[in-house]
Amino acid sequence: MKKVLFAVYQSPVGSIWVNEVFRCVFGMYAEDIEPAVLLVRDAVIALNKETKPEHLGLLPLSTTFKYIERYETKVYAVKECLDWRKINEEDIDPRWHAELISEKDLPKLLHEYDTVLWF
Amino acid sequence: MKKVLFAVYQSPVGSIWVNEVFRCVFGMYAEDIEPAVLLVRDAVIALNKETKPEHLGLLPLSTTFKYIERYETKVYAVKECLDWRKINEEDIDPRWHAELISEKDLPKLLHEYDTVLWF
Amino acid sequence: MSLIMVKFSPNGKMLNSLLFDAAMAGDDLLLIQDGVFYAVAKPELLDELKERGVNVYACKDDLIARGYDPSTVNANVVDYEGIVDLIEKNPKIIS
Amino acid sequence: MSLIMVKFSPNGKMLNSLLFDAAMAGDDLLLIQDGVFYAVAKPELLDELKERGVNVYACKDDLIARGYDPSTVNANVVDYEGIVDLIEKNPKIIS
Amino acid sequence: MHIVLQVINPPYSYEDMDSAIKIADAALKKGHKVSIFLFADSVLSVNTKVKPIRIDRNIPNLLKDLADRGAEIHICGLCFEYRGLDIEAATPGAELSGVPEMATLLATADRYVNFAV
Amino acid sequence: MHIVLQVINPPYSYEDMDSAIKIADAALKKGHKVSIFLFADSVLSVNTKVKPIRIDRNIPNLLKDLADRGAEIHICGLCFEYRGLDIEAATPGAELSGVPEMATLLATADRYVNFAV
Repeated sequence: MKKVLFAVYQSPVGSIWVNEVFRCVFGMYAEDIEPAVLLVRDAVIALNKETKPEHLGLLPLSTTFKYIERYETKVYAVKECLDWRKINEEDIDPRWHAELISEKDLPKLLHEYDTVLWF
Repeated sequence: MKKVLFAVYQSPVGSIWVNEVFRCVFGMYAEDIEPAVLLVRDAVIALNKETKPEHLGLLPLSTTFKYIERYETKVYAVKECLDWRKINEEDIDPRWHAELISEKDLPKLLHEYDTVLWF
Repeated sequence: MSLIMVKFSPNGKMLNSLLFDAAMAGDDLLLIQDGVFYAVAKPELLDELKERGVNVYACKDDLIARGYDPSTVNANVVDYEGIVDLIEKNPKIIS
Repeated sequence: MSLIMVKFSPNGKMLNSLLFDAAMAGDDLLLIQDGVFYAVAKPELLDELKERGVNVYACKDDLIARGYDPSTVNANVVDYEGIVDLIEKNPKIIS
Repeated sequence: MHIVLQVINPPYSYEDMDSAIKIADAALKKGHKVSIFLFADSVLSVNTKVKPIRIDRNIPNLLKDLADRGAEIHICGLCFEYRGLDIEAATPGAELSGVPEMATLLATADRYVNFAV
Repeated sequence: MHIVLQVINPPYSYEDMDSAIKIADAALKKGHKVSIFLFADSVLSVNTKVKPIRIDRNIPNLLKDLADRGAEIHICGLCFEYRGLDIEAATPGAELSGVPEMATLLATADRYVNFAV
């Protein structure tokens, strides 16, 4: 089984990459792949309950929730990046089922995957 | 007469913006406009005689020279950015007719123009 | 004076530092798109700009869409009509 | 071990610092496109990577096109065939 | 006042076209003349053949609405050819322009706002 | 060995498509199987209607050359529709694919190289 990490570092509002990455990830389950998503830098604001790209007429993020629950998709986010953007644990929408990791654990995490794709 | 500065901060090899900016600038002379070009950060490597996007099959930079001479187009480049990229004055192709300025003079330069367009 | 538009995140492209360094007393500096992260996470930079006499504005709808309460940020908040006011006010634009 | 590909300039997008921090002993790190500026202007960063046991490579043709002599840079220089060798050698890729 | 908004980045991938449309809308409501200059990859914004998913915005339609309200939509012609797009499929009201029209807008408009790339 | 190269950025504006073509060429010369996956704005690369200026490269033709030498060219179908492009005008040999094909390539190919955006 191939392990594939879709890693996003760009903002989920103002760039399409968080949406596109989840669209890709949900298609991975048709194959012998264990996918995961990593949110780092500006991408972590996706987790905030109050983040709403649809306020600008952009594609919403909330359409991902039912698939994350259906597939039990692993979503990692970096704690320090949340702190820097003033996002507390209670601000995080539980439907992401996100696991917070420390930035110092990133090198090990990235090396656990066969393929890491950055967006 | 409107003063318009086309300012490029991205690499002339690997992005098309230096080429596009010169294409725009040479079209400005049809109107009552005084255009100029500013090269800063990675864009300054355009000045190096040895820089050749055509080595990768990309559009060359040398096609600009005859128009720079015809129109006497003002080209500024930031000295510190050249130094950081190991480009000495003798490396600079004289056909750019570039005027080297210090980074500390940038705020004043940018404020001299009615419109500054960043690429 | 000039209107300076900052649209990249502090974690985005490196154009921003050139724009912040360029801002002079009397300039209006507009944080838009991912530029609004400065209004949330870089208060000391914005304070320094204000001390220099630069007026700092942030796009309200870009803040809201990114999950931030516009009433809590370290900048004057403007909607799109307010952005047009800034464009009207400033004959010179750096963007 | 992993092949890590760095394609942005030190003045480009902020992905690079994540990639440099991620590199571990035995990894191959390839500087390509504007990433080759590191081989010219950031020798101390590349020395630190090498001390950590990371093998640093730079794309020969990207250096030449940007005006740099490949024989003078602080990295192993590879042509496109050499890049394919690195891809073959590393079962894991971070890019 | 005549306000020009220039976009360079591709639509849908980034926010520039959306920001420009919102500022154009506000400027038209305030009674200004508005021109939009589409440069480089932003020329994709006028392609009416786009098929966004149902819940997404249709950017060529949003531009048509601005054009109907009097906004000029200029397409950089060489940029359009470089992307192999078809002028027959462009948003009604959008016109093939180029550097000469950019120069005229820079010379004659009151304000020229660029979305940096 | 089967090597996949994935591109996201638009051609002509940035270097990714050129780098991918050069690596694909070198991999084919070494006897590898090569697939190129075009995602997001990179799908513009297969539009044969592009009209680059005379001294510039023709990227759809360079892709056709790779396809003629056995490379698979996959186009993300939804990305193609979002840009309103016409499959009839795509480089011969390029095929409409999507996330299912991306998954198959990730599962079965030996290497998957991405050009980060």
